[in-house]
Amino acid sequence: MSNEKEKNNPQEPNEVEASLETTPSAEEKAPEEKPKKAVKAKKSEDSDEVAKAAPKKEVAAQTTEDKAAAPKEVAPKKEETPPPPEPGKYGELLQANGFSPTHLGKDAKGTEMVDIKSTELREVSEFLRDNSASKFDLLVYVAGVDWKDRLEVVYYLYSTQSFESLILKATAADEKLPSVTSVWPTADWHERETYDLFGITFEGHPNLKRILMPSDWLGFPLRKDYKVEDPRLVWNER
Amino acid sequence: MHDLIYRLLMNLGLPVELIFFIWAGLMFVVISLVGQVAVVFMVLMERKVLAWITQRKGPNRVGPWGLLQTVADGVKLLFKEDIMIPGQDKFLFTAAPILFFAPTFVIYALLPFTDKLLGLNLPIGLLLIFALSSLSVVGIVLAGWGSNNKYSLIGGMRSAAQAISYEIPLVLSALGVALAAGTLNLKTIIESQNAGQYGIFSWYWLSILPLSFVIFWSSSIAEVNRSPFDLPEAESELVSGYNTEYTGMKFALFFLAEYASLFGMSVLMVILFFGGYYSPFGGLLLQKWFHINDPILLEFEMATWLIIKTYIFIALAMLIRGTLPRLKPDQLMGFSWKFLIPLSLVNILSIAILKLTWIGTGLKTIQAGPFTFVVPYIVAYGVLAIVLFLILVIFGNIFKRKVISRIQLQQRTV
Amino acid sequence: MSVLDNKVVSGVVEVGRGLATVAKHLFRPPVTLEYPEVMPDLSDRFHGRLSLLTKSGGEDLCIGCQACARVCPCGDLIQIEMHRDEQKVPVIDRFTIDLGRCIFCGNCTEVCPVDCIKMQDDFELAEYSREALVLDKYALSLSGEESDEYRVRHGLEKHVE
Amino acid sequence: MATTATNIPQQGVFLEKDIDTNDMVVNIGPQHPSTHGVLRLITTLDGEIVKNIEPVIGYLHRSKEKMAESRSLYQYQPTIDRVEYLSSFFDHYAFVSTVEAIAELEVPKRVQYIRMITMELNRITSHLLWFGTFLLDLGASSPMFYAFREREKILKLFEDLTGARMMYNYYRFGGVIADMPEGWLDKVRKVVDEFPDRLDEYEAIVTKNPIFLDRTIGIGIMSAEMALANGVTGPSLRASGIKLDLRKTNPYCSYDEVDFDVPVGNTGDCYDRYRVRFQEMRESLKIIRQAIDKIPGGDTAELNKRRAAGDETANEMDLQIYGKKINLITYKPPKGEGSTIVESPRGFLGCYIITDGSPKAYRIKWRGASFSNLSVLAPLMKGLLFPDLMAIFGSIDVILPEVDR
Repeated sequence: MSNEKEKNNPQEPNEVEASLETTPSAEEKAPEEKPKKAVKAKKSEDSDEVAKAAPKKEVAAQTTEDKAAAPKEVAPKKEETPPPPEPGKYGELLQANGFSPTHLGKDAKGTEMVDIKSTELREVSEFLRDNSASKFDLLVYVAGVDWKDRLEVVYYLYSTQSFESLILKATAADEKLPSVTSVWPTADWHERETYDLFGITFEGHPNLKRILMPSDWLGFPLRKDYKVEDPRLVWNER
Repeated sequence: MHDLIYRLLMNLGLPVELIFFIWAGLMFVVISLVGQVAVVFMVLMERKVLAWITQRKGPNRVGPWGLLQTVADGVKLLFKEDIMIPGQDKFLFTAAPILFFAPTFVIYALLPFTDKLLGLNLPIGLLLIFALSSLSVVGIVLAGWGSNNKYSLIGGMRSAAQAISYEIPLVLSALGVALAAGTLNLKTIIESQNAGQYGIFSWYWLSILPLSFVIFWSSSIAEVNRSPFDLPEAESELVSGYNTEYTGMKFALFFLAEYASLFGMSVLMVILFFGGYYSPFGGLLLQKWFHINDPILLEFEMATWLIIKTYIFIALAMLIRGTLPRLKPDQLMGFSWKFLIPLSLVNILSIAILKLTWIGTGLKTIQAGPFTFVVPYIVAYGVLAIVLFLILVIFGNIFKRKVISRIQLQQRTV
Repeated sequence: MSVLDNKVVSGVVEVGRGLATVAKHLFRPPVTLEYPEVMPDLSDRFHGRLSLLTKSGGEDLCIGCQACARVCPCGDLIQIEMHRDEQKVPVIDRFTIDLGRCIFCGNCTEVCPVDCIKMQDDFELAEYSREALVLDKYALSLSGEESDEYRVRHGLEKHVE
Repeated sequence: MATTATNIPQQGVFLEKDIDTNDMVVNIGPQHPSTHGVLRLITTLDGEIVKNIEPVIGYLHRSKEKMAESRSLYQYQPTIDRVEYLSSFFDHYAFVSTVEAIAELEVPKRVQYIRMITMELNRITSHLLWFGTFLLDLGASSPMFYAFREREKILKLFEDLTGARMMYNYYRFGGVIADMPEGWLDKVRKVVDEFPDRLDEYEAIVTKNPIFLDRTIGIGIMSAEMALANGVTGPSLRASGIKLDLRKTNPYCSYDEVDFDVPVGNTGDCYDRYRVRFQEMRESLKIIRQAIDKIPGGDTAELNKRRAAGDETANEMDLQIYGKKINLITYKPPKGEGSTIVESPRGFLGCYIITDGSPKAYRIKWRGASFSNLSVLAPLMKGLLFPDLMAIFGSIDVILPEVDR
């Protein structure tokens, strides 16, 4: 267990960023391809850095392909100086009932996203399931996300009454979150999976053990700092 | 030919008892050889029939039309490794296939394939056959226990329960035949079916004992562990049931014995209900239509009729195997104890009544004739209907749940 | 009584109906294809063995752009080494595909800018060793005539120099 | 041959005992004829009664989510086929449509209809395979062969269209890899036209067979509340009486332009699950027929003729097979996130993608319908008989690759 902990300590942020930046450059190593495509590709590859430097000028000059992408490119800027996204229907509902959600706008498919405090998670879940205005009686999935500096858990809820969905997000402080198994029994396996792959402990879970990986596996594979060079993974050396 | 051998033995000056044994042994060898060939052919036939009803071709690589497929399989099984896993009871594990195999083949010695091709013409042949056929379940239970495998154990226990349950309706329905014919001797049973001279109409299955036949057929399929009663080896639940751990020759013995018992049961059914070795037109065709009285030719005809009738039922069993889903153990038991056994008791009762009325007419065996068609149906099955109705009134609650589920079914929306 | 009757009667009728339906198939021709004798009728787009088309004269068509290697989901399955000669014409030194690890997804054929790497309808690829499944350029390349024939069959334009 | 004297086993009916006996733990799987893959069920048996059951999964875990971290989106796409290999068009649709939503790519109408036809055909193949194996689990062998015979015809159609029978890799961001081959729609129509007769044949063999009814009616009753609480979706949920079909409630693709019904059961037992799936095949046929009639541009041969004749209307956006041709090798979707759920043959198939502006996805999460559907097995099975396990397991239609991913 102590070994595991060591391994799971997040890497130094500098190191992580450095490794990120090497990935696109690896793509550029390849020699040129079909001339037409290559030009296009060059543009789209450059667009990333260019957009950061001088977004407004470049956007106009981009091809149609990048136009669609351009507004999204601005998004990271927003994160630094966040103009708060408009509160959605369910975010307002939560706020009106004494919770303190952070509105995150909508995802690409138009599903409302709400960030909630991990301490409130179970109360919010129960409220959303039982409240007649929301009635989210189906937990579709629980997904973990490793943002390198924090672990986040995404709950996708669906209502069989209004046929609407809602994404709840909660940050796992100290890699811990309250379990929602008592609210939606289906969370049992989903939380086990999230524990298995991300190492997030769900407090109050009846049977929190590995589900997909072997029970003696070391480390949590979907964390960004997980070393794939683990000698145990290399079982089929070519 | 029989006479020749018989006379030869007599001339050697041996005591009669010894001649009897030698004769029985010889016949047994001949018949079990016939049985072996029949089984080998049946395995191929099963695969072919199952292939044809599913629009496939079946075995067609070994020999012409795949005729030698079973032989090749047999040879393969002979040379396979005989695997024993730790924890098995070696003695029981080895004894089980033999205990399963032997009784099924001994039965052949008692079955009259023709007039003379018959190992032992015992006056209690029918009884002995049932005694032997219920022995083979010991083999299955031992195989389940000795295998040190949980699937095998469950399979063995299921088989024991099944054999106990289905023995009763099987014997009770055959008892109807014995009552009607007034004997337990198989040859006499065949002769008494031919006595009516109406061919197919004077056989017991139609003229006198249709209910007995249905009961016998379904319980014989259960007795030989065929689908839909193949619970001891239900492959979707128990992998392969009691023979999960068996390989090589031991497995081959189980495999052969299963088919051998199906063949034996089918022959027995033909003997009891389908006029045995007589043609469907009454008597023997060679004798009746062509006036040939050569004994050897006549015997060939007898054997041919018997085999044809037997294979019709085997083919039906194969068709059933391809079509019907498997029952559950509780349903299997229920079918026997709550349906077949009461029904066969009623059946026996009605046949007894019939027999009593018949004895009044002065005949010892019940024969099919113009008279039979009227009397038995009115007397016996009239009584049967009344008794059945009474049983339903008394034990009606047995069926209540079924009725409910039936109503549920009718209310389905999809 | 009547309900029970229904149950038994309908049960017998339904079992009979099922048996009859199954027995009906006895008289239908088998749908089996006896494979080694009868080859399956494969469609034009079949994902079979990978091959390299050549020009009509038999010269390499591949320009060594690495596009196929980059989109391959199996990592280093396609390996290409090339250099350019004096006239800046690409020369392929080495082109190997490890068919043993290929998943026949067709990504490489889709991105090839010169329509060079293509899939044949050859699916019998068993070999005695894994090494034999690593095909080099000569094993992969079709002759000029074969390539032309392939292009005609698949509605591609004949390669004209 | 009718089976009369059986009844609905109820919990506790057989549990009466005074004799001191031990429970038997049977380890069903990972290799077992009816676990449909590699699933291990640690079953505690009291005679034939299942007292407890604990599914152990993960034997087929191929780390699909981890694989996405080391592959560009386009490189990752062929491996999606293997998430759920019986209906991989749905996986592709979930993936592709999420990326399309993130990148705001336009999808031509013709492509949507092609996707709809292929998805519905795929639903039929998946249900056919379920039908065959379900009946095989119950002990009937021929229906499986008949189902596979029909499935083979549809797989042949897929081979004509995509070049592969199961691992299609056909959808692309904003389009499909290639237009339909000429005459393909006629082939589909032919298969679709002769299919109802085959379905009737299956029904003649199975639907009212007394043994089948005894094996399925009243077995494994899943109430609507239980189903929802355990996250059961798809036909299994609809059999419990909840009319929830994403194609109707949250229409995607072009499902809002076709007319079809959502079959619903009312008891939630094995028989209802069977009926619902069977009706769904008929509804899928309905959808395919309408889609063939409505597809913009009609058959490719026609379209090509119009194009050759210089008809400009034949080149408009809706008749294209790509909304916008993108360079797949270096394609970088913009930063964003999106989550899609589609109605796969087994239920909600979810795909959650976070992109960070690089060619790779930052995170891809797959939500397999079977994953949640399998988790309901243990509560469903308690107190039933051992053979019911196979009936229930077969009827909830679990496919293990989707569970383990």
